[in-house]
Amino acid sequence: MPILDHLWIIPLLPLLGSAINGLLGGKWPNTIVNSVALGATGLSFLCALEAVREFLTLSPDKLPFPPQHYFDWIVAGSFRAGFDLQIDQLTVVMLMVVTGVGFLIHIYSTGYMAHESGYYRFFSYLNLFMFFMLVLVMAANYVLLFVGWEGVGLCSYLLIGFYFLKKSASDAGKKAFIVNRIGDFGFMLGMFLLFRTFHTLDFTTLFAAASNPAWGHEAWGQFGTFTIACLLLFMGATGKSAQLPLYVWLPDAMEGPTPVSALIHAATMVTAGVYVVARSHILFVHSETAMVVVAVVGCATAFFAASIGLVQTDIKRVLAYSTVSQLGYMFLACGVGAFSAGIFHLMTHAFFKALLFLAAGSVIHAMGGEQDMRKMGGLSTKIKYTYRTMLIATLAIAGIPPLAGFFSKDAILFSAFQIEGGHPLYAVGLLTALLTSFYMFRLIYLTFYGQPRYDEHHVHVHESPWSMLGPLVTLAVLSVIGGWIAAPALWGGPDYFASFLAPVLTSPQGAEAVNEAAAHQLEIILAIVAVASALLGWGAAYWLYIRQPAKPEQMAKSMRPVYNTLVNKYYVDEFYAAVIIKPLMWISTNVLWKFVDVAAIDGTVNGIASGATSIGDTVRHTQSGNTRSYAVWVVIGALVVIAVIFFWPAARPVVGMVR
Amino acid sequence: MTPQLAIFFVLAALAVLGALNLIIQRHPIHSALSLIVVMIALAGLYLLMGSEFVAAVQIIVYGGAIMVLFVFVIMLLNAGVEERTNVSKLAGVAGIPLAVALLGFLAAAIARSNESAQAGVEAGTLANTKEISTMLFKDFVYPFELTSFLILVAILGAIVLAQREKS
Amino acid sequence: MISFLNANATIIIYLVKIALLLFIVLTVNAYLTWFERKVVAHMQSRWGPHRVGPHGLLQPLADGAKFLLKEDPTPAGVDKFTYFLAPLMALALALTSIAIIPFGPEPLHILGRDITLGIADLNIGILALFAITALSVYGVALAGWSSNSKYPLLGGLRSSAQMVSYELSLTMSVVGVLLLAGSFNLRDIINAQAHHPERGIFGWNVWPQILGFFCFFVAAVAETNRVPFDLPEAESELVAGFHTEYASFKFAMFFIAEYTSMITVSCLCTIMFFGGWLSPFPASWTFTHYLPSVILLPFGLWVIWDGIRYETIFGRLVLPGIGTVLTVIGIALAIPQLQFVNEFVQGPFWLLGKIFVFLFVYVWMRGTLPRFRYDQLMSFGWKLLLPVSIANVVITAFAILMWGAR
Amino acid sequence: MVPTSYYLILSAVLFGLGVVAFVFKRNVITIFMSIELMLNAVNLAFVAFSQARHQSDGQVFVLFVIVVAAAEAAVGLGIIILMARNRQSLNVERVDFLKL
Repeated sequence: MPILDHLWIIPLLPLLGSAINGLLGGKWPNTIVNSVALGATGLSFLCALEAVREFLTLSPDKLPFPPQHYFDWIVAGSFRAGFDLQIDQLTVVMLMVVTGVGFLIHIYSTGYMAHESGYYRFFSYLNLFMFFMLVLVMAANYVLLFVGWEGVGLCSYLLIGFYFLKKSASDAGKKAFIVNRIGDFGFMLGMFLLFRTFHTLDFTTLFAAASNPAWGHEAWGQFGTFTIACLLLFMGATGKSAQLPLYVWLPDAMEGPTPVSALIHAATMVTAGVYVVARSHILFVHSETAMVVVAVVGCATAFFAASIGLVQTDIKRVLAYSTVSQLGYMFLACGVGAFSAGIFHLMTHAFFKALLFLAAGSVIHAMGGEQDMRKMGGLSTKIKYTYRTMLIATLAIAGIPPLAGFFSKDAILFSAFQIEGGHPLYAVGLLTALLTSFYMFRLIYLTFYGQPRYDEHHVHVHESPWSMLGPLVTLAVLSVIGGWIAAPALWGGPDYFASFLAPVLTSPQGAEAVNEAAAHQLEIILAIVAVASALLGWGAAYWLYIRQPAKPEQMAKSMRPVYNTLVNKYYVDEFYAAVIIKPLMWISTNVLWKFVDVAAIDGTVNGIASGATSIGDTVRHTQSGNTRSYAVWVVIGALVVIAVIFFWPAARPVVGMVR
Repeated sequence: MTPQLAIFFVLAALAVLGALNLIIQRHPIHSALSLIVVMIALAGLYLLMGSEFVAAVQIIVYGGAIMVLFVFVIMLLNAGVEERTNVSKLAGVAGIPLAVALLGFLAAAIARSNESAQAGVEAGTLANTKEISTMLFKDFVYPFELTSFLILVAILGAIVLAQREKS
Repeated sequence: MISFLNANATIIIYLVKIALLLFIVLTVNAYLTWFERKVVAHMQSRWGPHRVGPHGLLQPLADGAKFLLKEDPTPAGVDKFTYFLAPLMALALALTSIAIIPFGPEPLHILGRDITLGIADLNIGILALFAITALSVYGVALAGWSSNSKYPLLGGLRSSAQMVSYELSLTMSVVGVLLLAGSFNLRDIINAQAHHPERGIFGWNVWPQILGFFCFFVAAVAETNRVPFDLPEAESELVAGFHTEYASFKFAMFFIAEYTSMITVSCLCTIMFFGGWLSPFPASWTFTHYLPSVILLPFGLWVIWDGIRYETIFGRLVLPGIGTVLTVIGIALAIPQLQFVNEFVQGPFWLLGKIFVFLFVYVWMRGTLPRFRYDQLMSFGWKLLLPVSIANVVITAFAILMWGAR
Repeated sequence: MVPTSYYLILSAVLFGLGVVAFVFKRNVITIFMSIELMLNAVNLAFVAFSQARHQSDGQVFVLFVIVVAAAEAAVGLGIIILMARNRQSLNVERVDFLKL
């Protein structure tokens, strides 16, 4: 049975796992629960592999593989949203990332969550997340994609608030949910607009219609349909992928268990925005404005988050901000038209960022729940595997060749440099790369080097079980070799990844302009520059945190305002609190609650009730309780009816005596 | 004065007298008996009109079942002569005029009614049992089923009502 | 005079018929009591009445005289009107019901006029009968209530409850027959059973309607308040049930009413299930037409022989006389010149014969069966009889739908 | 040959008498009977019309009315028995729980 004809199996398996665990798992021992969860995810991973194999071995005449229609979900007038799944090159990449990384993280979780309560709940949520994520990446129309989109949002909410007894956790969950709503609002508006324009939301038909040259190219500052639609979609993307100005939920999302941070808030869900932008690139390329906005926002976010990451002390928060900044990179790539580069970075980032989080989790596990880097140090000898894997991940993210991060980031910077007016973007990107390597190595040094700053008597540092180390190693390997597929591009060869995605993604416009040789030389140069900047960051970190450990304090003192700003994350949360939340609270308390609800609604209801009571009080005196009087009343009624019939022929139909 | 007319007047007089007696009598049994008389008279009238089936049903169901039930209940409760309480002023005052007015209206309506009412009813023109049954089981089959359901419900209700709660 | 007769011939004929029928029925009633006492007595190995007249044949007359002559006290505190009304109602209704029974197939030719056997030939005959039976409840109920005494009241309550309950099964059990005949008219019902003359006894309704027959007979016995359903007049519990407070002629009325209704029920059973006046033999067996004389002749001879050996002088005078009459009739029927008489007699002969059988069954049950307990009676009527009779209706309707009426 | 109007007038009279009884009797059972009386009057009108117009449906409706009357009698008498049991009286004027 070719799995391609039964794509639904891939998302269905996790759903089943989730249902089984969620409904029955409560009483079961952990082994059964995680065997169910792992079985579901693993099977869907295998199915995905098989599907991909079949897809890649598909004869060219079959391509593009048509969307599989399973059933009509919504049919209203001309609107039709079916449960359609599709698979193409882009989906293949996402599929591999989601199922593969997801599977690894499931394995990791069995070890990490072993001693937590609500074990079955955790895995049920996790499987549910897998289901929705798969729906998201495999959906063949925006509506279904939106289902997955909302579903992953829900799961992220559930999992951030997993320790719902902790107020901070539940608050973080709510924050994530609400902030995402804002983005989703834009996303839905975008969908509506698209439907109004194209009368369909199926990708194939919609993009076919959109790529029709009749739609002109909307220049900068020209707000046509495409621009507005794309900006609205991008609004959703900023919400989901934590871009400016909606990034605020992601750092708080670190309240959730570490595997969740790794899977949802680093590897898969937060990249959904990038995926959507890439998926609908045909719309984006129509609109200069949208592209620029995407690029600028991405770039700004990248730098912004990186700068905040410099001074964070919570290990997971550092990683969170680094995630935000890396996502910024991806959007930058998309913005400059290098969608394939963006997706490429998405993939590599999934590897090494997942690895980073898992390693951080392992560290936290080792430290017995401690997350503050200032209370760590000197762990390199105690937890070797964690240390090595994390080091690899750090090198990867810092962009040290030949690790994965180097290639993807280099591709992005290169394409950013190439488009006209792209140099500022390139510069900021480069600076961000420097910062990235700096704060990552800062993390490494604070965590693994120097003197232990924790109480050795209480904290017994211990290496994590293999169920956790296995995924670490696997991901480490992936983060090393993950980028090599694009390696040939560096020395002049074809870019396999880009050419693989070519059927789906158009290559960046800028690239064709410059001739190959020049482009190649330029790329080499840029690569060297990037590596140099990364090394510079590394060196700075080394100098600050190994040579003069006292130095950072002094610097913090000397540049107090900057430092405070960074530590307080540019006061963004406070800003939002002041500008949005407070007025909202005021309105809802004083207007909606005190006036509308209490005064108006309750008033009306109670008024009606009391009115009824008073009327009843007055009328009940006619109820003498004497049957004979009632009889008389009945007779009177009959008389009235007869009289009406008798004297007023017009009323006969009304009283039913039709002659 | 055809014989039918004579029979009609006899039966009509019987019916009216029975109805009057129903009102005059103070013991429920006598009222019941007079009502039975009315019903039998009506049955006779139906026969006179030639609808014998209805006449038979009238006697079997009304005379044989319903009124027996009444008599049975009266015997069961050993109902005595009704007492002349006058709690309801309204009934005392408005009763007679209302009834008269009602009668007047009905009479007027009939007097004013069109020629179809003036035309005579010759006995046995139609309504042989077959016709009624075909109509009942073809055109009115759903109402018929409904009535059967109604009867069922009524039986249950009667049982529930009348049974002494076991405590 | 003659002209007057010719003018209102129909009315006169009706009056004569009514008078005749009344006379016959009352006499039969009287002798039914004699018959019953005799049979029961012999069942209990007694002699039964044999003092008044030969074989106690004059006993009924003596009883009748007694009824008429006895003092008739009216208990204190009775509801006069109802108290008098009740027995009248009972008797009147019982006698009325007979009027609908047809007694023979073809009319009698006298003075060039056709005189049908049977008074009223309604085309809702059976329904009319049921209507009358339905009303006959009042006799009992009112008697029980009006005599202002507890035993009668209980008897009246019981009987009204019982009659209403069993009337349902009574009516339902007949529906099958009506479906087969497609008519309410008793004559039509009989003729429907004569549909296949060659089948004779096997054409009767009792075969397809065996269930219906049993339901009907049981329900009918209950309707007539006879053993084993005679709770309203259960001597052992309620002195004499609803007619405890009734004496002499009023009591006689109830008595006659009861026996008359017995006759009516027997007639109905015969007509609806046992082919009425149809001969049990195939129509082709014409020699069976001599059966009446074949029965009457030896019987008459036996009576003569028994008479001349009788103890009392009176008996020796009377019995042979009766015997000779019977014998002569038997011979007369056998004479070819009086063939038409014989032919005419066939129908009534079979009808009366069957009726006689049923009456015997009545008496037989009286002699053998014990009385039901009240709750047994009710549960039997509601839980067994009614469902069975309804089932019978359903089955019959289904069969007719499948294979047609005949 | 009886004019239909006679029947109708008769039924009207009976109905009126029923109403009078309905209003003036105090015994629940009798009141109930007066209702039956009214129903009978209506039946008479039905049959008269159906015969006058040569349509059977009037008589079918009479059957329906009779059925409904039977059901009504069953339930109503049940209620009456209950009432007699609880109030030891059949006089409607003594049964006035609804009185304020």
